[in-house]
Amino acid sequence: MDVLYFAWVRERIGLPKERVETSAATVRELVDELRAREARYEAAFADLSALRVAVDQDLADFDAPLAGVRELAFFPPMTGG
Amino acid sequence: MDVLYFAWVRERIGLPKERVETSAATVRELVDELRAREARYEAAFADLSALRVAVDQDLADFDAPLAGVRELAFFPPMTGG
Amino acid sequence: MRIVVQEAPFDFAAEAQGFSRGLSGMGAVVTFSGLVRDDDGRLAAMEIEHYPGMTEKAIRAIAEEAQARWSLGDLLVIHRHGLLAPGETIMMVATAARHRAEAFEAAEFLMDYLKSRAPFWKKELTADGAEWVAAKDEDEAALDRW
Amino acid sequence: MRIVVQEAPFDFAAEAQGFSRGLSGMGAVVTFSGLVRDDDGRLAAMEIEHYPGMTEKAIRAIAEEAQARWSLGDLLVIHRHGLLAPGETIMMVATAARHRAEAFEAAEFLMDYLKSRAPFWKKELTADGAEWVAAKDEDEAALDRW
Repeated sequence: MDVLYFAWVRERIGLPKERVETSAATVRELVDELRAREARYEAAFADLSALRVAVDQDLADFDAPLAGVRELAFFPPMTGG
Repeated sequence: MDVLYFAWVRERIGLPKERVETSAATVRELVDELRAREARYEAAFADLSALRVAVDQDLADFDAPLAGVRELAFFPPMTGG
Repeated sequence: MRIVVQEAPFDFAAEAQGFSRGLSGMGAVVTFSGLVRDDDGRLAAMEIEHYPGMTEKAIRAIAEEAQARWSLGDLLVIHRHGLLAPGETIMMVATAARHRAEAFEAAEFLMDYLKSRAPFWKKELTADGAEWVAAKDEDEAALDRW
Repeated sequence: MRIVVQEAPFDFAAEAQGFSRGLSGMGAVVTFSGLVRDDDGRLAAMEIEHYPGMTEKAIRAIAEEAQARWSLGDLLVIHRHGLLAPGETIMMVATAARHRAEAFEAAEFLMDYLKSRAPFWKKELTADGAEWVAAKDEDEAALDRW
Protein backbone atom coordinates (compact mmCIF):
# COMPACT_ATOMS: atom_id res chain seq x y z
CA MET A 1 0.00 0.00 0.00
CA ASP A 2 1.12 3.60 -0.57
CA VAL A 3 1.80 5.53 2.62
CA LEU A 4 1.93 9.33 2.38
CA TYR A 5 3.27 11.82 4.89
CA PHE A 6 2.53 15.54 5.07
CA ALA A 7 3.83 18.63 6.87
CA TRP A 8 6.10 17.89 9.85
CA VAL A 9 5.34 14.16 9.66
CA ARG A 10 6.88 14.21 6.17
CA GLU A 11 9.85 16.18 7.46
CA ARG A 12 10.52 13.85 10.39
CA ILE A 13 10.25 10.71 8.29
CA GLY A 14 12.23 12.33 5.52
CA LEU A 15 10.09 11.41 2.54
CA PRO A 16 6.64 12.26 1.21
CA LYS A 17 5.58 8.79 0.12
CA GLU A 18 6.67 5.18 0.29
CA ARG A 19 5.44 1.72 -0.60
CA VAL A 20 4.84 -0.40 2.51
CA GLU A 21 4.16 -4.12 2.58
CA THR A 22 2.50 -5.16 5.82
CA SER A 23 0.29 -7.78 7.38
CA ALA A 24 -0.95 -5.29 9.97
CA ALA A 25 -4.72 -5.48 10.42
CA THR A 26 -5.26 -1.87 11.47
CA VAL A 27 -3.67 1.54 11.10
CA ARG A 28 -2.51 1.32 14.72
CA GLU A 29 -0.74 -1.99 14.12
CA LEU A 30 1.03 -0.54 11.10
CA VAL A 31 2.13 2.47 13.15
CA ASP A 32 3.58 0.12 15.76
CA GLU A 33 5.48 -1.78 13.07
CA LEU A 34 6.91 1.45 11.65
CA ARG A 35 7.89 2.79 15.08
CA ALA A 36 9.82 -0.40 15.77
CA ARG A 37 11.56 -0.10 12.43
CA GLU A 38 13.58 3.14 12.72
CA ALA A 39 14.06 6.16 14.99
CA ARG A 40 12.62 8.59 12.42
CA TYR A 41 9.29 6.76 12.52
CA GLU A 42 9.43 6.72 16.30
CA ALA A 43 9.98 10.51 16.18
CA ALA A 44 7.05 11.03 13.83
CA PHE A 45 4.59 8.71 15.57
CA ALA A 46 5.55 9.32 19.21
CA ASP A 47 2.28 11.13 20.02
CA LEU A 48 -0.68 9.78 18.07
CA SER A 49 -3.00 12.41 19.58
CA ALA A 50 -1.07 15.00 17.51
CA LEU A 51 -1.68 13.05 14.31
CA ARG A 52 -4.49 12.48 11.88
CA VAL A 53 -4.87 9.62 9.43
CA ALA A 54 -6.65 9.34 6.10
CA VAL A 55 -7.58 5.99 4.58
CA ASP A 56 -8.02 6.16 0.81
CA GLN A 57 -8.31 9.95 1.11
CA ASP A 58 -11.00 9.94 3.80
CA LEU A 59 -10.31 10.90 7.39
CA ALA A 60 -10.33 7.80 9.59
CA ASP A 61 -9.21 6.72 13.04
CA PHE A 62 -6.29 4.62 14.11
CA ASP A 63 -8.45 1.55 14.58
CA ALA A 64 -9.50 1.56 10.92
CA PRO A 65 -8.87 -1.81 9.19
CA LEU A 66 -6.25 -1.95 6.44
CA ALA A 67 -7.77 -4.74 4.36
CA GLY A 68 -8.17 -3.53 0.77
CA VAL A 69 -6.68 -0.11 1.49
CA ARG A 70 -4.61 1.36 -1.33
CA GLU A 71 -3.52 4.68 0.14
CA LEU A 72 -2.83 5.66 3.72
CA ALA A 73 -1.76 9.16 4.81
CA PHE A 74 -0.45 10.56 8.09
CA PHE A 75 -0.37 14.27 8.91
CA PRO A 76 -0.84 16.78 11.73
CA PRO A 77 -4.21 18.50 12.34
CA MET A 78 -5.09 20.56 9.30
CA THR A 79 -4.69 24.32 9.13
CA GLY A 80 -6.54 25.38 6.01
CA GLY A 81 -8.71 28.39 5.35
CA MET B 1 -41.18 72.19 14.81
CA ASP B 2 -40.70 70.28 11.54
CA VAL B 3 -42.62 67.04 11.33
CA LEU B 4 -41.53 64.52 8.67
CA TYR B 5 -43.38 61.48 7.40
CA PHE B 6 -41.93 58.51 5.52
CA ALA B 7 -43.16 55.50 3.55
CA TRP B 8 -46.86 54.70 4.01
CA VAL B 9 -47.18 57.27 6.79
CA ARG B 10 -46.18 59.91 4.23
CA GLU B 11 -48.65 58.48 1.73
CA ARG B 12 -51.57 58.42 4.16
CA ILE B 13 -50.94 61.95 5.41
CA GLY B 14 -50.30 63.13 1.89
CA LEU B 15 -47.16 65.13 2.43
CA PRO B 16 -43.53 64.47 3.38
CA LYS B 17 -43.02 67.36 5.76
CA GLU B 18 -44.90 70.12 7.51
CA ARG B 19 -44.38 72.79 10.10
CA VAL B 20 -46.41 72.12 13.26
CA GLU B 21 -46.97 74.54 16.12
CA THR B 22 -48.00 72.74 19.29
CA SER B 23 -47.99 72.98 23.02
CA ALA B 24 -47.98 69.19 23.37
CA ALA B 25 -45.50 68.05 25.99
CA THR B 26 -44.75 64.63 24.48
CA VAL B 27 -44.79 62.89 21.14
CA ARG B 28 -47.90 61.00 22.21
CA GLU B 29 -49.76 64.23 23.01
CA LEU B 30 -48.86 65.63 19.60
CA VAL B 31 -50.07 62.45 17.92
CA ASP B 32 -53.40 62.82 19.76
CA GLU B 33 -53.68 66.43 18.59
CA LEU B 34 -53.01 65.44 14.98
CA ARG B 35 -55.46 62.52 15.08
CA ALA B 36 -58.17 64.87 16.29
CA ARG B 37 -57.38 67.29 13.50
CA GLU B 38 -58.15 65.34 10.30
CA ALA B 39 -59.08 61.86 9.10
CA ARG B 40 -55.79 61.40 7.20
CA TYR B 41 -53.88 61.74 10.49
CA GLU B 42 -56.29 59.34 12.15
CA ALA B 43 -55.60 56.88 9.31
CA ALA B 44 -51.85 57.24 9.69
CA PHE B 45 -51.70 57.10 13.48
CA ALA B 46 -54.47 54.56 14.15
CA ASP B 47 -52.03 51.89 15.36
CA LEU B 48 -49.00 53.30 17.13
CA SER B 49 -47.49 49.84 17.55
CA ALA B 50 -46.98 49.87 13.76
CA LEU B 51 -45.09 53.16 13.91
CA ARG B 52 -41.66 54.38 14.89
CA VAL B 53 -40.67 57.90 15.84
CA ALA B 54 -37.40 59.78 15.61
CA VAL B 55 -36.69 62.90 17.64
CA ASP B 56 -34.03 65.10 16.09
CA GLN B 57 -32.95 62.14 13.96
CA ASP B 58 -32.59 59.68 16.83
CA LEU B 59 -35.03 56.85 17.42
CA ALA B 60 -37.20 57.62 20.44
CA ASP B 61 -40.42 56.45 22.03
CA PHE B 62 -43.84 58.05 22.09
CA ASP B 63 -43.34 59.35 25.62
CA ALA B 64 -40.33 61.42 24.59
CA PRO B 65 -40.66 65.10 25.58
CA LEU B 66 -40.98 67.71 22.83
CA ALA B 67 -39.34 70.65 24.63
CA GLY B 68 -36.53 72.01 22.44
CA VAL B 69 -37.15 69.49 19.65
CA ARG B 70 -36.57 70.83 16.14
CA GLU B 71 -37.37 67.80 13.98
CA LEU B 72 -39.79 64.97 14.55
CA ALA B 73 -40.31 62.08 12.15
CA PHE B 74 -42.90 59.30 11.93
CA PHE B 75 -42.45 56.14 9.88
CA PRO B 76 -43.14 52.41 9.82
CA PRO B 77 -40.54 49.88 11.05
CA MET B 78 -37.47 50.15 8.86
CA THR B 79 -36.64 47.71 6.10
CA GLY B 80 -33.06 48.45 5.13
CA GLY B 81 -30.23 46.14 4.19
CA MET C 1 -14.34 53.45 8.21
CA ARG C 2 -16.24 54.50 5.12
CA ILE C 3 -19.98 55.06 4.88
CA VAL C 4 -21.70 55.92 1.62
CA VAL C 5 -25.42 56.57 1.01
CA GLN C 6 -26.16 57.20 -2.62
CA GLU C 7 -28.71 56.75 -5.37
CA ALA C 8 -26.23 55.73 -8.07
CA PRO C 9 -25.15 52.13 -8.63
CA PHE C 10 -21.75 51.13 -7.22
CA ASP C 11 -19.20 48.60 -8.39
CA PHE C 12 -19.16 45.85 -5.76
CA ALA C 13 -16.01 44.23 -7.14
CA ALA C 14 -14.05 47.48 -7.24
CA GLU C 15 -15.23 48.41 -3.75
CA ALA C 16 -14.32 45.01 -2.32
CA GLN C 17 -10.92 45.13 -3.97
CA GLY C 18 -10.21 48.67 -2.80
CA PHE C 19 -11.26 47.70 0.72
CA SER C 20 -8.92 44.68 0.81
CA ARG C 21 -6.01 46.61 -0.66
CA GLY C 22 -6.08 49.21 2.06
CA LEU C 23 -5.60 46.66 4.83
CA SER C 24 -2.54 45.80 6.85
CA GLY C 25 -2.07 42.88 9.25
CA MET C 26 -5.58 41.53 8.68
CA GLY C 27 -6.27 37.85 8.07
CA ALA C 28 -9.99 37.87 7.31
CA VAL C 29 -12.30 39.92 5.10
CA VAL C 30 -16.06 39.35 4.99
CA THR C 31 -18.42 41.04 2.55
CA PHE C 32 -22.17 40.96 2.38
CA SER C 33 -24.16 42.27 -0.53
CA GLY C 34 -27.91 42.58 -0.72
CA LEU C 35 -29.60 42.20 -4.10
CA VAL C 36 -33.10 43.05 -5.28
CA ARG C 37 -34.81 39.66 -5.18
CA ASP C 38 -37.64 38.81 -7.52
CA ASP C 39 -39.41 35.82 -6.00
CA ASP C 40 -42.05 35.17 -8.62
CA GLY C 41 -41.00 37.04 -11.75
CA ARG C 42 -43.53 39.79 -11.12
CA LEU C 43 -41.26 42.48 -9.67
CA ALA C 44 -40.76 45.46 -11.98
CA ALA C 45 -38.62 47.47 -9.60
CA MET C 46 -37.89 48.19 -5.97
CA GLU C 47 -38.04 51.72 -4.66
CA ILE C 48 -36.04 52.55 -1.56
CA GLU C 49 -37.00 55.63 0.43
CA HIS C 50 -34.72 56.97 3.13
CA TYR C 51 -34.44 59.81 5.65
CA PRO C 52 -31.60 62.06 4.49
CA GLY C 53 -29.56 63.22 7.44
CA MET C 54 -30.77 60.57 9.84
CA THR C 55 -29.65 57.79 7.50
CA GLU C 56 -25.98 58.75 7.64
CA LYS C 57 -26.18 59.43 11.37
CA ALA C 58 -27.82 56.07 12.12
CA ILE C 59 -25.37 54.09 9.97
CA ARG C 60 -22.43 55.87 11.55
CA ALA C 61 -23.70 55.01 15.04
CA ILE C 62 -24.12 51.34 14.05
CA ALA C 63 -20.64 51.26 12.50
CA GLU C 64 -19.05 52.87 15.56
CA GLU C 65 -20.76 50.33 17.78
CA ALA C 66 -19.29 47.54 15.61
CA GLN C 67 -15.84 49.08 15.95
CA ALA C 68 -16.25 49.27 19.71
CA ARG C 69 -17.29 45.62 19.96
CA TRP C 70 -14.73 44.08 17.65
CA SER C 71 -11.16 44.88 16.81
CA LEU C 72 -11.59 45.68 13.13
CA GLY C 73 -8.95 46.69 10.63
CA ASP C 74 -11.58 48.56 8.65
CA LEU C 75 -15.25 48.55 7.74
CA LEU C 76 -17.29 49.76 4.82
CA VAL C 77 -21.03 50.35 4.36
CA ILE C 78 -22.60 51.38 1.06
CA HIS C 79 -26.39 51.68 0.82
CA ARG C 80 -28.40 52.87 -2.17
CA HIS C 81 -31.81 54.50 -2.34
CA GLY C 82 -34.16 55.30 -5.21
CA LEU C 83 -35.37 52.99 -7.93
CA LEU C 84 -33.61 49.63 -8.41
CA ALA C 85 -34.22 46.83 -10.90
CA PRO C 86 -34.37 43.11 -9.94
CA GLY C 87 -30.88 41.71 -9.51
CA GLU C 88 -29.32 45.09 -8.78
CA THR C 89 -27.11 45.45 -5.73
CA ILE C 90 -28.89 47.43 -3.01
CA MET C 91 -26.10 47.63 -0.51
CA MET C 92 -22.92 46.06 0.80
CA VAL C 93 -20.88 45.86 3.95
CA ALA C 94 -17.27 44.77 4.29
CA THR C 95 -15.36 44.02 7.49
CA ALA C 96 -11.72 43.15 8.09
CA ALA C 97 -10.26 41.61 11.21
CA ARG C 98 -7.30 39.49 12.27
CA HIS C 99 -9.44 36.35 12.57
CA ARG C 100 -12.51 35.09 10.80
CA ALA C 101 -14.89 35.00 13.77
CA GLU C 102 -14.55 38.74 14.39
CA ALA C 103 -15.01 39.62 10.73
CA PHE C 104 -18.11 37.42 10.41
CA GLU C 105 -19.69 38.65 13.64
CA ALA C 106 -19.12 42.30 12.82
CA ALA C 107 -20.63 41.87 9.35
CA GLU C 108 -23.70 40.11 10.76
CA PHE C 109 -24.08 42.75 13.46
CA LEU C 110 -23.94 45.51 10.84
CA MET C 111 -26.52 43.74 8.69
CA ASP C 112 -28.91 43.04 11.58
CA TYR C 113 -28.83 46.69 12.64
CA LEU C 114 -28.92 48.18 9.15
CA LYS C 115 -31.98 46.04 8.49
CA SER C 116 -34.05 47.33 11.41
CA ARG C 117 -32.39 50.50 12.69
CA ALA C 118 -31.31 52.46 9.62
CA PRO C 119 -34.15 54.56 8.15
CA PHE C 120 -34.76 52.87 4.82
CA TRP C 121 -38.12 51.65 3.54
CA LYS C 122 -38.55 49.31 0.59
CA LYS C 123 -41.50 49.35 -1.78
CA GLU C 124 -42.09 46.67 -4.38
CA LEU C 125 -43.49 47.78 -7.71
CA THR C 126 -45.28 45.18 -9.84
CA ALA C 127 -47.70 45.33 -12.75
CA ASP C 128 -50.49 45.09 -10.14
CA GLY C 129 -49.35 48.09 -8.16
CA ALA C 130 -47.01 49.06 -5.37
CA GLU C 131 -46.62 47.55 -1.93
CA TRP C 132 -44.46 48.52 1.03
CA VAL C 133 -42.30 45.67 2.28
CA ALA C 134 -43.33 44.83 5.85
CA ALA C 135 -40.68 44.50 8.53
CA LYS C 136 -40.35 40.92 9.74
CA ASP C 137 -40.57 39.86 13.36
CA GLU C 138 -37.49 37.73 12.81
CA ASP C 139 -35.48 40.81 11.82
CA GLU C 140 -36.38 42.52 15.06
CA ALA C 141 -35.65 39.31 16.96
CA ALA C 142 -32.22 39.08 15.30
CA LEU C 143 -31.13 42.10 17.35
CA ASP C 144 -31.48 40.10 20.58
CA ARG C 145 -28.36 38.21 19.63
CA TRP C 146 -26.20 41.29 20.25
CA MET D 1 -21.03 24.94 -7.22
CA ARG D 2 -17.44 25.65 -8.18
CA ILE D 3 -14.35 24.40 -6.36
CA VAL D 4 -10.86 25.43 -7.37
CA VAL D 5 -7.57 24.35 -5.81
CA GLN D 6 -4.60 26.04 -7.43
CA GLU D 7 -1.14 27.45 -6.83
CA ALA D 8 -1.64 30.60 -8.91
CA PRO D 9 -3.08 33.83 -7.48
CA PHE D 10 -6.72 34.56 -8.26
CA ASP D 11 -8.61 37.82 -8.66
CA PHE D 12 -10.96 38.02 -5.67
CA ALA D 13 -12.94 40.95 -7.07
CA ALA D 14 -13.45 39.33 -10.47
CA GLU D 15 -14.44 36.03 -8.85
CA ALA D 16 -16.92 37.73 -6.52
CA GLN D 17 -18.42 39.66 -9.41
CA GLY D 18 -18.68 36.61 -11.65
CA PHE D 19 -20.31 34.71 -8.81
CA SER D 20 -22.94 37.42 -8.24
CA ARG D 21 -23.67 37.82 -11.93
CA GLY D 22 -24.58 34.18 -12.35
CA LEU D 23 -27.31 34.32 -9.71
CA SER D 24 -31.06 34.46 -10.12
CA GLY D 25 -33.65 35.09 -7.42
CA MET D 26 -31.06 35.48 -4.66
CA GLY D 27 -31.17 38.31 -2.14
CA ALA D 28 -27.92 37.78 -0.24
CA VAL D 29 -24.30 37.12 -1.16
CA VAL D 30 -21.59 36.58 1.45
CA THR D 31 -17.90 36.31 0.68
CA PHE D 32 -15.02 35.46 2.95
CA SER D 33 -11.40 35.88 1.98
CA GLY D 34 -8.41 34.76 3.99
CA LEU D 35 -5.19 36.75 3.70
CA VAL D 36 -1.64 35.96 4.76
CA ARG D 37 -1.34 37.85 8.04
CA ASP D 38 1.97 39.20 9.24
CA ASP D 39 1.57 39.88 12.95
CA ASP D 40 4.96 41.31 13.80
CA GLY D 41 6.60 42.26 10.51
CA ARG D 42 8.82 39.18 10.58
CA LEU D 43 6.98 36.96 8.11
CA ALA D 44 8.82 36.48 4.82
CA ALA D 45 6.31 34.08 3.29
CA MET D 46 3.74 31.43 4.03
CA GLU D 47 4.00 28.02 2.44
CA ILE D 48 0.86 25.97 2.11
CA GLU D 49 1.18 22.24 1.62
CA HIS D 50 -1.80 20.16 0.58
CA TYR D 51 -2.78 16.59 -0.26
CA PRO D 52 -3.59 16.51 -3.99
CA GLY D 53 -6.61 14.32 -4.63
CA MET D 54 -7.88 14.32 -1.08
CA THR D 55 -8.04 18.14 -1.02
CA GLU D 56 -10.59 18.37 -3.82
CA LYS D 57 -12.54 15.40 -2.43
CA ALA D 58 -12.68 16.86 1.09
CA ILE D 59 -13.72 20.33 -0.11
CA ARG D 60 -16.41 18.84 -2.33
CA ALA D 61 -17.82 16.85 0.60
CA ILE D 62 -17.89 19.99 2.77
CA ALA D 63 -19.55 22.00 0.00
CA GLU D 64 -22.17 19.30 -0.62
CA GLU D 65 -22.94 19.22 3.09
CA ALA D 66 -23.46 23.01 3.01
CA GLN D 67 -25.83 22.62 0.05
CA ALA D 68 -27.76 19.94 1.91
CA ARG D 69 -28.13 22.10 5.03
CA TRP D 70 -29.04 25.40 3.39
CA SER D 71 -30.96 26.34 0.30
CA LEU D 72 -28.18 28.02 -1.64
CA GLY D 73 -28.35 29.64 -5.04
CA ASP D 74 -24.67 28.86 -5.55
CA LEU D 75 -21.40 28.46 -3.73
CA LEU D 76 -17.76 28.94 -4.61
CA VAL D 77 -14.55 27.79 -2.92
CA ILE D 78 -11.07 28.76 -4.14
CA HIS D 79 -8.02 27.69 -2.14
CA ARG D 80 -4.40 28.23 -3.04
CA HIS D 81 -1.31 26.24 -2.10
CA GLY D 82 2.42 26.87 -2.50
CA LEU D 83 4.35 29.97 -1.50
CA LEU D 84 2.44 33.16 -0.62
CA ALA D 85 3.66 36.60 0.43
CA PRO D 86 2.18 38.57 3.36
CA GLY D 87 -1.07 40.25 2.34
CA GLU D 88 -1.76 37.79 -0.47
CA THR D 89 -5.17 36.17 -0.66
CA ILE D 90 -4.97 32.51 0.41
CA MET D 91 -8.54 31.50 -0.29
CA MET D 92 -12.12 32.64 -0.63
CA VAL D 93 -15.61 31.30 -0.28
CA ALA D 94 -18.80 32.84 -1.63
CA THR D 95 -22.37 31.82 -0.85
CA ALA D 96 -25.68 33.04 -2.23
CA ALA D 97 -29.09 32.54 -0.70
CA ARG D 98 -32.50 34.16 -0.65
CA HIS D 99 -31.94 35.63 2.81
CA ARG D 100 -28.91 36.85 4.69
CA ALA D 101 -29.00 34.34 7.58
CA GLU D 102 -28.61 31.37 5.23
CA ALA D 103 -25.80 32.98 3.26
CA PHE D 104 -23.88 33.91 6.43
CA GLU D 105 -24.36 30.52 8.08
CA ALA D 106 -23.30 28.59 5.00
CA ALA D 107 -20.16 30.73 4.61
CA GLU D 108 -19.22 30.25 8.26
CA PHE D 109 -19.87 26.52 8.03
CA LEU D 110 -17.63 26.28 4.95
CA MET D 111 -14.88 28.22 6.69
CA ASP D 112 -15.05 26.21 9.92
CA TYR D 113 -14.77 22.94 8.00
CA LEU D 114 -12.16 24.12 5.49
CA LYS D 115 -10.05 25.24 8.44
CA SER D 116 -9.97 21.87 10.20
CA ARG D 117 -11.11 19.22 7.72
CA ALA D 118 -9.52 20.11 4.38
CA PRO D 119 -5.95 18.78 4.09
CA PHE D 120 -3.90 21.97 4.03
CA TRP D 121 -0.95 22.75 6.29
CA LYS D 122 0.54 26.21 6.72
CA LYS D 123 4.18 26.92 7.41
CA GLU D 124 5.49 30.35 8.32
CA LEU D 125 8.87 31.31 6.93
CA THR D 126 10.80 34.04 8.73
CA ALA D 127 14.44 35.17 8.81
CA ASP D 128 14.85 32.89 11.86
CA GLY D 129 13.59 29.77 10.11
CA ALA D 130 10.41 27.92 9.30
CA GLU D 131 7.60 26.87 11.62
CA TRP D 132 4.45 24.86 11.03
CA VAL D 133 1.31 26.68 12.13
CA ALA D 134 -0.33 24.70 14.94
CA ALA D 135 -4.03 23.92 14.75
CA LYS D 136 -5.98 25.79 17.42
CA ASP D 137 -8.31 24.14 19.92
CA GLU D 138 -10.85 26.87 19.15
CA ASP D 139 -10.90 25.85 15.48
CA GLU D 140 -11.75 22.28 16.42
CA ALA D 141 -14.33 23.54 18.93
CA ALA D 142 -15.92 25.72 16.21
CA LEU D 143 -17.18 22.55 14.53
CA ASP D 144 -19.43 21.79 17.50
CA ARG D 145 -21.69 24.62 16.41
CA TRP D 146 -22.86 22.62 13.38
